[in-house]
Amino acid sequence: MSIMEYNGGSVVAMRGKKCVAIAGDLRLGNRNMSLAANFEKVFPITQKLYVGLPGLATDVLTLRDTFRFRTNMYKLKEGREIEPNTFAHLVSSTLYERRWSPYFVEPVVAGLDPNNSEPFIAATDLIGCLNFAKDFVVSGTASDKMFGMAESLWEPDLEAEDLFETVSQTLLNGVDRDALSGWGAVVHLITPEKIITRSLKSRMD
Amino acid sequence: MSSIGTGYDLSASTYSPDGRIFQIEYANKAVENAGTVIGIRTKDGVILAAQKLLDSKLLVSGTAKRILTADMHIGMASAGLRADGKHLQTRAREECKNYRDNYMSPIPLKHLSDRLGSYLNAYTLYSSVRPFGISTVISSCDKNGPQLYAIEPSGLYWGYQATAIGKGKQLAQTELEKLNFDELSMRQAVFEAARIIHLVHDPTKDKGFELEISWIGKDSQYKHVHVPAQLYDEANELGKTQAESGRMQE
Amino acid sequence: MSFSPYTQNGGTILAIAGKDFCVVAGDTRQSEGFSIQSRYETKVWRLNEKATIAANGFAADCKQLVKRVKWRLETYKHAHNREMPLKSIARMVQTMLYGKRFFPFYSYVIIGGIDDDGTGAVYGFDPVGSYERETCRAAGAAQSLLQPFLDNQIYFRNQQPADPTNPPIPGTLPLDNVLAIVTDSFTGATERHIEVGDALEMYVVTNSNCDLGALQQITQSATKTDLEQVAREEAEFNGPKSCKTFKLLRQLKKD
Amino acid sequence: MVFRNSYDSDNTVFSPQGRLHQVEYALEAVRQGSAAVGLRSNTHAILLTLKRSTGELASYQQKAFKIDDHLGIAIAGLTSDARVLSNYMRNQAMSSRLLYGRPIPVNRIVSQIAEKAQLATQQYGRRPYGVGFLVIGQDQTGPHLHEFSPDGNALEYVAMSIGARSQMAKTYLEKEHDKLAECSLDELIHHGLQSLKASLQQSKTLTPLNTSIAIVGPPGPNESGVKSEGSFRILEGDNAKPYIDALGQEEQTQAQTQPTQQRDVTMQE
Amino acid sequence: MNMSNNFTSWGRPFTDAKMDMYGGDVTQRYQLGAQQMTVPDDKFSEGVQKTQQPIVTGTSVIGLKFKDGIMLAADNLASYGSLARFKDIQRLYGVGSNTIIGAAGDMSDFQHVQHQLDTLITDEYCHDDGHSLGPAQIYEYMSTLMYHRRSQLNPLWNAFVVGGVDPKSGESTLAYVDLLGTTYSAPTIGTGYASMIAIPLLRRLVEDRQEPLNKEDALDIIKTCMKVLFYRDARSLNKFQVATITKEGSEISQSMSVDTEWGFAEGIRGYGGQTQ
Amino acid sequence: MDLRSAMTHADAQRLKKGEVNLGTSIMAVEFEGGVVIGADSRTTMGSYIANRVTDKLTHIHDRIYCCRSGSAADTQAVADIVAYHLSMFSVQQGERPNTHTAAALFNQLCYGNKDRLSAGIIVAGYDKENGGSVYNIPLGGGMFKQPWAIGGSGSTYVYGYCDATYKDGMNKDETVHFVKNTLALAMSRDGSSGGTIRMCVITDDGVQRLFVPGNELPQFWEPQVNVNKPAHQLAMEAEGDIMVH
Repeated sequence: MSIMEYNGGSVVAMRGKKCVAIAGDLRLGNRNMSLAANFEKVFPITQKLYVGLPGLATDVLTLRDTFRFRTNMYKLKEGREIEPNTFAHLVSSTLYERRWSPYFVEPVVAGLDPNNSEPFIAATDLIGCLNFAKDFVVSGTASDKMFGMAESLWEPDLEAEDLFETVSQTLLNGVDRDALSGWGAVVHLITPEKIITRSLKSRMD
Repeated sequence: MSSIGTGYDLSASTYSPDGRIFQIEYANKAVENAGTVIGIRTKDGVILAAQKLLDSKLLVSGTAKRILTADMHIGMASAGLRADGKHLQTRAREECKNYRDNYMSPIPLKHLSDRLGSYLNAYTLYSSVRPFGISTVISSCDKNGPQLYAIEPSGLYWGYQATAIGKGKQLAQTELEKLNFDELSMRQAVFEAARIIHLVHDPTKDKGFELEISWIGKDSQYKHVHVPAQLYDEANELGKTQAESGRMQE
Repeated sequence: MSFSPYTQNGGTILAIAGKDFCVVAGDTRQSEGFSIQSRYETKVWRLNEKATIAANGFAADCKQLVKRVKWRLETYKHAHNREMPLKSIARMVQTMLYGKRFFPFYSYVIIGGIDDDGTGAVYGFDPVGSYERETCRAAGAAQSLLQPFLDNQIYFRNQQPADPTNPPIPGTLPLDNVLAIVTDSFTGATERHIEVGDALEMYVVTNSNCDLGALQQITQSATKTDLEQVAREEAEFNGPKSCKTFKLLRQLKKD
Repeated sequence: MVFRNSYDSDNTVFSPQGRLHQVEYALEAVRQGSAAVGLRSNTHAILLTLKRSTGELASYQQKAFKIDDHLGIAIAGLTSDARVLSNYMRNQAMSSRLLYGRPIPVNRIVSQIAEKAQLATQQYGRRPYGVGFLVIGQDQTGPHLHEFSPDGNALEYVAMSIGARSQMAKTYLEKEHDKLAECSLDELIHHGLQSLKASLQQSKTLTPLNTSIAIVGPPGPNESGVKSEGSFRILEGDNAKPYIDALGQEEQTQAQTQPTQQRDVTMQE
Repeated sequence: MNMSNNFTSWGRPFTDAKMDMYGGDVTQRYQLGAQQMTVPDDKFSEGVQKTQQPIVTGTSVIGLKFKDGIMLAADNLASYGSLARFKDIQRLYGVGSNTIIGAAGDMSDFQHVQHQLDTLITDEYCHDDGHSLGPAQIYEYMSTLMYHRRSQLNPLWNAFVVGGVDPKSGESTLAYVDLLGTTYSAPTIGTGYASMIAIPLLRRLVEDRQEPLNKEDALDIIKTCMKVLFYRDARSLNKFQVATITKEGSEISQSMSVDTEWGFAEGIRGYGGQTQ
Repeated sequence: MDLRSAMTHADAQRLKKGEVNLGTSIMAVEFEGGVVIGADSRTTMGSYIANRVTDKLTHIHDRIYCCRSGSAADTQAVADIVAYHLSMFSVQQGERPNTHTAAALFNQLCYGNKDRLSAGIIVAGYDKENGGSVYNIPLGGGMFKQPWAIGGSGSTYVYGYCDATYKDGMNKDETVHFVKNTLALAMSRDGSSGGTIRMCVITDDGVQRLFVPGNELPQFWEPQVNVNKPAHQLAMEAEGDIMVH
């Protein structure tokens, strides 16, 4: 079993029309044994920017704190909030610093551009190779299952509520076929006006 | 035959008091009732010809061949029980295949004759089987030149310059003895064979028949095949007229 | 250098049952490693008027398995003077697979067709013969991409029924919906899996009540889809009550 | 029997004339079976069989069997022997498709059973098969009709009949045989029925119940649902009726209520 | 060299196909593989030699479909490891008059297969009944043979390309069968190196072509491919034969070679900054 | 499917996974007044020809070259280090280094790192003191002075030819001819060698480059292919049997 599958967990992000959504499951496990059903892996960076960090739980927490530290430093130096695109590059370079002893996390970034509310999503591998997608990105132990879901369900210019439904279905049906993800989920829907965060019930097996 | 009913003729494994095995002789009877087969060995090939008696006019012409092939370079024609002939072909095919498998080369005809002779002989030794009711002429042409053998129901086999078996054996042999084998080409031999088969056929006594001719040698690229249709037609026609005029003279 | 008697030849298959039909589909790409060996090598075969089989995994094993199944069906027909029923075929395939438990066919099998009472049926197998009747099943290289989607669309997983007193029943979707789901499944898998693509074969096994309008409709869709009735003469010979099998062929991306 | 002597007790004994009496008796068993007729044109090969029923309440005995898509047989003689041989043929036919992907050539499958039959004429402890076949099929070289008989022979015919009173049928066929090649399917069937009718005892007639017609070759005008390449099929009952009606038989109704009383198969008594 | 014995497995994708529906690796779950097999353990079993690896080997075979039939090519080299051991080996072989097979892999196994096919054709000849085995039948036979041997864990260590045209129907067959019994047919086929080096060329020049491909152009394409294979395959030889099969029959050419281009190399110096 | 045999050359066995191999034919021969070096141009990874026009004749100093076999990376690294030392040497000493000096440096590097390197190098050059000279530093890092040296996987096929052909006192043209023929023979038998022949004639006057394109290599006896007749059939015909087909 790969170290990437040690704790389990999955994240998906999608672009909609003037909105993005990012969702992650809540499972924390030790290989096949589930330990907790409240382990969030998606964290706010700014008012309009979230990062999802599926992977090895200890690295998830380390990276969450690292990113909080670095975005705070950015804010202090620059006097403004970090933009999604900039943050994606921060993620990338942070991971690449550990090129030869990496963090076992494959982050997903989702947010709205503070200037024009353009939706932005990106994902990287565990050493920071960036992938900017126009449609959706998935990561974690159910990534292949969610790819199949998203590829069939997603369509361009979804309105916020439709996007919510799409991302939820992608995540839920994906993690239901993954023994290492699931046990509830959280969806963040980021619109220019507000952020809607909803908890989803799911199968607990 | 005086021995009929004496009880010494009911099994291949029984001698009569005068040292004969009647079952083999009876098997020869089956041969003597069958259509004639002749073989001619020329300097660069061997010809087989057969008189295929037609039991029914409903038969499809050109089928139920009497001249069979046991390997690319081996031809065989049997006179006697047709099904026994087919059986022997299957055995011959196996012998040829085994030889090729073992030695990666085509079987010499002498070797095949020996193997088939032994096989036929084995069927004359036990009461649980009967002898083959066939004599078989086999032909080949390889590095040892053209070869012609005939195998009898007893398993005895001999090499020949030319030979005949079946109904018209006597007459055919007389005709064959007249040929000059040093001069004869394969093509000429085809015509001679056709003539002789027609000659031994008595249209007043016998049923209708179909002539079959095969050859192997230089003219057939050393493969055993039935002769080409055009040559066959020529030989068949000429043979028929020659035989008719021959009978007229008698 | 020890000899391994197996390889994987990619591709993916799925089957979905309906009330009066069953769709069995597979892509036609055959690959080994990164090489596409052929762009048109079938993975789906009609067995008889009521049964169609799809096999995927190590192509040589799959083809051998199908050959043997056909042999057994032919023998059955000679002995009993009728076609082997679907459920019996499924059980037979299980014993054939388990019969090679210690040198298995590396083959994921799905059988789809019409069962004894005329409803669509799908049987899914693992390589050593564990099997189950289902409403739908995906297998092969892109199984993990497709199965969640089928859970969602066919079993209505994670969906709230609009009318909770009258929830939708899996296996009752109309043919046009099912064909659309199959097509979407494969175009999706083609996008995200390198071993899936080239063309899609959909075998539609229908009982005599099935409305075939959807088949005609799909041939008029934007993407060219060819429709052909498999073993048409046999169906005619068996009369109007017999089951018909249709084959739809649609191109997928070739990259 | 003419030769009731010690040369006919088993098949490992030649008679002084070089004959095998046991084998000839086996041929006699074929003649005890009900008649079957086969004919071949340039496009088709067909079989027509006369089925027997053991009584009013009994069904008619099947006489024609499918071997493979391109191949079928009609039998006369011991049904159980026919079963053994036809199972063998079906296996051989399937093997050919499995190993070479080709329908087995008709002459070869007939040769194969003929070879089996020959072995049974040469060894002590086995009796010759007591059944004869007419085999029809089509392959690379067109449609074919073969007769298989227990003496180990397998010959190809343009038309042939086997079974009880088959000589009458044969006489008809010999008279008509040169016309068959160019016949349409319907004409061929007509000739076949005429020939089969000729083999009937007086007071017997052909009916859709006691007659079956087996065909290989392209579908005829009265047929539907036949593969264009013309796989083997058997027409019985309603499917055979138009052809039999075309014969214009008057006593049809009478025959239907009075099935023949003979048993299908009788061993030498 | 310490590399995987299967060159197609270099850098293989990690496929989900390998995983069964429960997420396990089926090849391990069911212990698929040679070591699992029970070998009959009699007094002679240690004397029984099964092909464990190819020894004298031929490299790629290529084949394409053109307007009138099939064209195949294979070079004349049989290697012994990296030694160019035999340079006069014909790897194309006629089976009957309408089929030609091309063989890559172990040459002793190839000779065995030739013998099997010879027997088959001789059997067919002896029937003397107007029936013959066309390419599709030969292909089926070889598939069965190869799969059978792999199932005995005693494979014939070859990859074959079967090409032919049925003389009656005019239908052409171009197909592949290898030591695992894997089979497929396609308009262009290449074994081993050719599947990586020649196939992209062939697909572009043959499959993407709009107008029908005539014999002359087909030969040019074959030569181009053989040239590139000679450039890039260290077990190849610039001496090869071409087989052409049409409805009229089949033919295997004399050995030929292609012009190669080396002039541009004259000015190349060293591996980096070197200029002299 | 891998169709390679188990037989691999000693050089290749030392390679790491995926490493580029100079399975090679290289050669150097002294003559009166200089030295001729030569090499084929094939670079392989397994049996894939990664480069068909490689230049394996590596400049070390004005009148010193080396021919490299083994790992491309290792030999390039070693050659670069030696070239660096010699350029420092010549600047400091104010004269060209002797060939022996270069060989000694190679020797130290190869011997001192024998467990880590796969490098078989022939050093050849001209110096006023010794004229043309050839040093062979095979796998393991020993140093051997030889009148002629061959190396790389292809060399195993041509030792006999060299023993039979080499004579003392050959002139330049004879030596070039000898090198060219030897390499062509090695290339024709060794799958890991091939492409073109590159040679350098190093004399007091300078370094002269010679080039033989891959389509103009010396030709030797080649067996004729018997069309349509596989080996086992030929075996039958040898007996004089008549073959059918």
